[in-house]
Amino acid sequence: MKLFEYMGKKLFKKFDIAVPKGEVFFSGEGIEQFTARLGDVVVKSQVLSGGRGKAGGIKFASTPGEAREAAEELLRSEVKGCPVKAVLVEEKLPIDRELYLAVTVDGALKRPVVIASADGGVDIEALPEDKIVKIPVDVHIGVQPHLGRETARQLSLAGDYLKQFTDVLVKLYRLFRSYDCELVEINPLAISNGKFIAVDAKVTVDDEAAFRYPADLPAVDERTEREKRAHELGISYVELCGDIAVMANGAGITMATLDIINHYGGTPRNFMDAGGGAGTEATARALEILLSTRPKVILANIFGGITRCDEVANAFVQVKEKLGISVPLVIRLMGTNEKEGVRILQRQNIESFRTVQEAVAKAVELAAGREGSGI
Amino acid sequence: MKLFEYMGKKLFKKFDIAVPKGEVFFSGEGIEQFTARLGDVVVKSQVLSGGRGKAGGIKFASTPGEAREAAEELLRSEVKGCPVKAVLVEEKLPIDRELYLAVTVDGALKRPVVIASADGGVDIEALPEDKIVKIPVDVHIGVQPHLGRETARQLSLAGDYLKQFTDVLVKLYRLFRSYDCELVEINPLAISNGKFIAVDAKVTVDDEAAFRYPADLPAVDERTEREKRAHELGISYVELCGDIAVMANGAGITMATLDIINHYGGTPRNFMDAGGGAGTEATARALEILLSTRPKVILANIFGGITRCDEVANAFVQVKEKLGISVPLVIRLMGTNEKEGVRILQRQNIESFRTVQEAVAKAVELAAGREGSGI
Amino acid sequence: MAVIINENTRVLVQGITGRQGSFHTKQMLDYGTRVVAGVTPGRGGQRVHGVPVYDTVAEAVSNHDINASIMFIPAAGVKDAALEAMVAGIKTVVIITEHVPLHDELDIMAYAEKTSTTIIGPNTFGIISPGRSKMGIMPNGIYKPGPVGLVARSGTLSYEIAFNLTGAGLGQSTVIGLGGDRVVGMSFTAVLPMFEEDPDTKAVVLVGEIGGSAEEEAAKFIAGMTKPVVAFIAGSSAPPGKRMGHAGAIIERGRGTFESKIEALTSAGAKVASLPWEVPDLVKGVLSRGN
Amino acid sequence: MAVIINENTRVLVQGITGRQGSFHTKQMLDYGTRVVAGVTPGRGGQRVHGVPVYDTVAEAVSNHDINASIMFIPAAGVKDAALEAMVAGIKTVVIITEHVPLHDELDIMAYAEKTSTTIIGPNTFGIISPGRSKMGIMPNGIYKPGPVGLVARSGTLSYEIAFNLTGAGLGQSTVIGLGGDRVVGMSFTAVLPMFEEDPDTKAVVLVGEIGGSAEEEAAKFIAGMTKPVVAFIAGSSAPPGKRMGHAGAIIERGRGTFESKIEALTSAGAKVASLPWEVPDLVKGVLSRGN
Repeated sequence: MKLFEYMGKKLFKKFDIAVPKGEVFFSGEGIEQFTARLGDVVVKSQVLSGGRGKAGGIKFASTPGEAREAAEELLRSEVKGCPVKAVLVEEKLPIDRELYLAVTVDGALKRPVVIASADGGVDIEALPEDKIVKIPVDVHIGVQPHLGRETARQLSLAGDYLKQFTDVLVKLYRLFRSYDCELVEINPLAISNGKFIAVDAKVTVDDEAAFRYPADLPAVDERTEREKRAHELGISYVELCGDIAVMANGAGITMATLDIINHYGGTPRNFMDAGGGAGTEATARALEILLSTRPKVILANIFGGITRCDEVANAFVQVKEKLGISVPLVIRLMGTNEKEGVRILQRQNIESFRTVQEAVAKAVELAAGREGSGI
Repeated sequence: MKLFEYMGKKLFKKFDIAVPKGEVFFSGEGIEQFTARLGDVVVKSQVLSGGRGKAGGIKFASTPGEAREAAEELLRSEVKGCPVKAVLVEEKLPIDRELYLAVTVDGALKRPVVIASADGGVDIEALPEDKIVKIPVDVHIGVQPHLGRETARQLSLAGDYLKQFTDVLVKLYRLFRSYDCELVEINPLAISNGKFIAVDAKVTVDDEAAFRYPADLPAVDERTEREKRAHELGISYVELCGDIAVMANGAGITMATLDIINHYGGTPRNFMDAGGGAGTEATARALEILLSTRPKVILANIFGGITRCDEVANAFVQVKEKLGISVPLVIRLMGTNEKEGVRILQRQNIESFRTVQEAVAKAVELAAGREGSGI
Repeated sequence: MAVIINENTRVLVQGITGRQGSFHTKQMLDYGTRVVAGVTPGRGGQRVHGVPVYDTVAEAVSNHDINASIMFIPAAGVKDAALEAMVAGIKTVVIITEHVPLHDELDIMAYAEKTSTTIIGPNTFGIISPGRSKMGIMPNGIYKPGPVGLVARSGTLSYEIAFNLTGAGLGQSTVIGLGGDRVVGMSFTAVLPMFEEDPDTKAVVLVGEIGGSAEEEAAKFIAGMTKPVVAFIAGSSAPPGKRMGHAGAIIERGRGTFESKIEALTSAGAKVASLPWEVPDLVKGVLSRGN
Repeated sequence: MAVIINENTRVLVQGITGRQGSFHTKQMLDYGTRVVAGVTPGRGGQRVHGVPVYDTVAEAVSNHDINASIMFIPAAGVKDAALEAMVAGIKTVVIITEHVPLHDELDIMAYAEKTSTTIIGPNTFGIISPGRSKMGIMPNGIYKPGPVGLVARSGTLSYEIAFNLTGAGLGQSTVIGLGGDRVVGMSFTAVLPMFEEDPDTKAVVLVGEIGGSAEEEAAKFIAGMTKPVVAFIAGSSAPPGKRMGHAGAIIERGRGTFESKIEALTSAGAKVASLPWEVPDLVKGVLSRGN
């Protein structure tokens, strides 16, 4: 779950990382009073996509009236397709320097990794490798001050800057671990009047750790209703633009199924990894999500491991009986309890295939000859 | 630093470990109001020595008037030589079972160790080894629930008791680590109406970590003025009953010096390990502490490593000039900057020896022929 | 021989009394796996399909000679269970569970490094040495013993390929699922040297997918291998920037793309299949050339 | 040979610009120790007695071939500095500082175990292989090369004994101070096998004290040693139950007492001195019998 900037900054404050004086507003109400004491301010739309500055999502103001006006304008607008529901109004600081600092996870090393650059304020992906310092962290000892000193040294920070940088990093790592973060990023980490201050905040927490989120962690949900339902079912679901709705179990086989649809000239409507071990109920609910997208064909590619073919077959029967499925179903069924599954489908006259080639070829053929209709 | 029971229980509460309903009182004032709602209560004198029950430091009461009376009586008394300055008044709980649970450090394993017994409420030292479960902890992973389950299994706890026990242990370890504890002990850890509850609390925090004690950690100082002064100087100091005041640098050499005094028929007045690297100032202050105990002889056994002999010699000269030392001084000086040290002492006509045999023999001889007089 | 597990592997099942644990214990026993004990806290003394159940791993290892554990444990309990196995000295741990929190995975892997434990997973189908032993949830029927070492990031995709191999008469020495999460125990670069050393393995099939740089890392090792490698990479049709499920398929800096992986593997001398069912023919090709 | 350090040991000094660090760097250089670099954050680029100073250990090891570090660091910074040395790959670390917090010592030792690092101390005088190298704060003049391996829990008491040995014409192969704290890196049982293996060492002197069970543990190993052992234990006069300084001399359960240690060592075949100055004669006795 990505957090909005203002939420990330609230966490920064909790961990004693300095942020500009600011407040979040969901309407123009109160902005004039707040900015009366601040002088020049910056009004930042609270959206989750990057590059909002270039997209017009950040405005500057010199008077309280201008600030309110800028905020109201942003709150009526969209940034990269996302409606702006909140703005963060902050003091505008004089900036001496901008650095980059983040903690995330390196899957290859299986460790957290500190990423830093002396060139902040720009897209880190755009920086050449030699401008980026990466130092892995052993979770058994965490970020000790020496790791901060070594990072700072590689960034050519000295004296008091070295001490301040180390302090920010130690705290940022503590936040990273305490809140199950996938990423904590400060870009830019600015030096203003000689002090380090987090001018932006990007915090992504791990969805899998939701069951133990600290009570003060705000909830952000920017997903569509369908995506929410999928998430509640523990399903990975991404909407695409084609006409064959796809369900498979396992990210790899789902991806390969899309590849094969492509190969046969078809177009997938979605990516749906129903996961391993989904029972009848969960599979039925997943199937309902697919039906609601009104595809031309539904293709299920089930290679049963922890998933049992009979339970999947029962789900199809259940949904067919409950909703009536007018869209053609193409089912590839193999693996655990395959025979039982095939028998259940046969009883309902649903055709199943043993190889993915046959199933995909059939689905693409059906989609080519048919308009989308839904339930 | 040992904490009083009521302080330990405050920490237990902070870490969500159940304790009996109770309150600390420094006089009888308010006890009647507090106990009015409680029924039978127990009044426990707050002293640091063990075995206070047998020593008459715990009383029971059935009415508020009795409770106040018991408290006032205890507050006028001494337990094992310590005046009772506070009492903890607590509800008296029905006890189904008593267990023992502690976390401390095993120096040989270099790890924290969980110590538990199904037979609590008694002196753990008195229990046979086979009644005690000891499980070392790797600080890199801490006490995970499985360690609690395994400990509980070895104590033959099952079902809900196993879960509750694990919960208490996980929290107790968290306290142990968060507060730099040398020891956290619950004896007895009682089961009352099916719930685990800490009936006593023994918490010892590491003096060496004082610089980072959490702000809410209370200070307990039961030492004599002399011991306090010694502690402030970073000196290990224990008062004994003989007439030769001893100063050495290093615990081992100090102990050996006492052994040698014993061997020559003398008696030491104290153990004083002035530590390595003490400079002139610190040594002079240490010497003043020794003088204040009015010994017959002062014996310093200095084998200079990190300690420099010249600095020690200067300290003796300084104190001699400032206070005038009428007690005979016997100094053994060897090691780093030995020659300079000997020269400094010679200038002031203070005799020094090169071997510990000579120095101790001389000190014992002087003590035998002299009454104590002090400054 | 085979790698990691074989007929001498004595297996513990953690979470043996649960629905999945019980079901797959039966499947493993049916396959011939030596499941010698199980653990479920509070269920000590029971038996599951004849296998004795203990309350803790420490108790199980004190009663049986155990050298590997497979766990069917809910995600929230995986870290505790994995650490329990490692503390008890078990050196091969298979974690089937998906949705394990990322930081728990970091903690597990750090302790595995400290204790020199081989972790397979989380979010894996497990490992099978056909005809000898299996620790996992893969269907029993799709494998047969033979010369192909198969290592995959994704479960069901590897079933597909194993099934095709078996259908083409190509059996497997060992099949390993690395697991689909961002942080997993074994990587291609840990498995490939084992296959290179294993006398039973004559060729290796690597099944990867877009995202991360594991395949590029693998290519570096493949370049120096004496045994032939055939690869298939899923995700040729994935739109860039979209995250596809738990595979962590985020396109990163030119690496991690379908094209960069194909390029790295091809340059290293691997034969790359465009579709899953092309794998057997490519394997036959490299095997005949090798002999 | 000697043990742990010798003339080939290339030493880093952490905290080299401080009062103690600078003083003892000079002492070590004078003794012949190969001090190749120092570290003090913020002081990189300076020199101390000709030794180049760096800001971090990582920087120092990237510029020099370093295989041991000694630290003169205030107690509150020891954990960070020791971990820094270990993270940088240094495998022998000597910690002189006293008053290090107990939990910091636990953290240091856990990481030392993980990284297979030898830690000497904290609260030690260090280690010296006379005539070859020293890492520590011991006076330079009291040692000479020879056949006696000396290991002690306490610093100054070991000086006393080394001085007596040297005075009696008995030089030392290596002298090691374990450190006086409750948790320290090396124990008697870690050092004794090294002396047993070292061809330069013909006899071992063990200097212990009351409290803990380290001497009793040592006795178990001594029983199987081929080389003779002479021991001295401080604390014969200590009143039971009183804690004497940092030695952690708390009398525990029949072990840890003066009597239990003497009994264990004597039973294991060690010769036990009653007073420090008896040690040399006992060593002469066991050496002549051995030849």
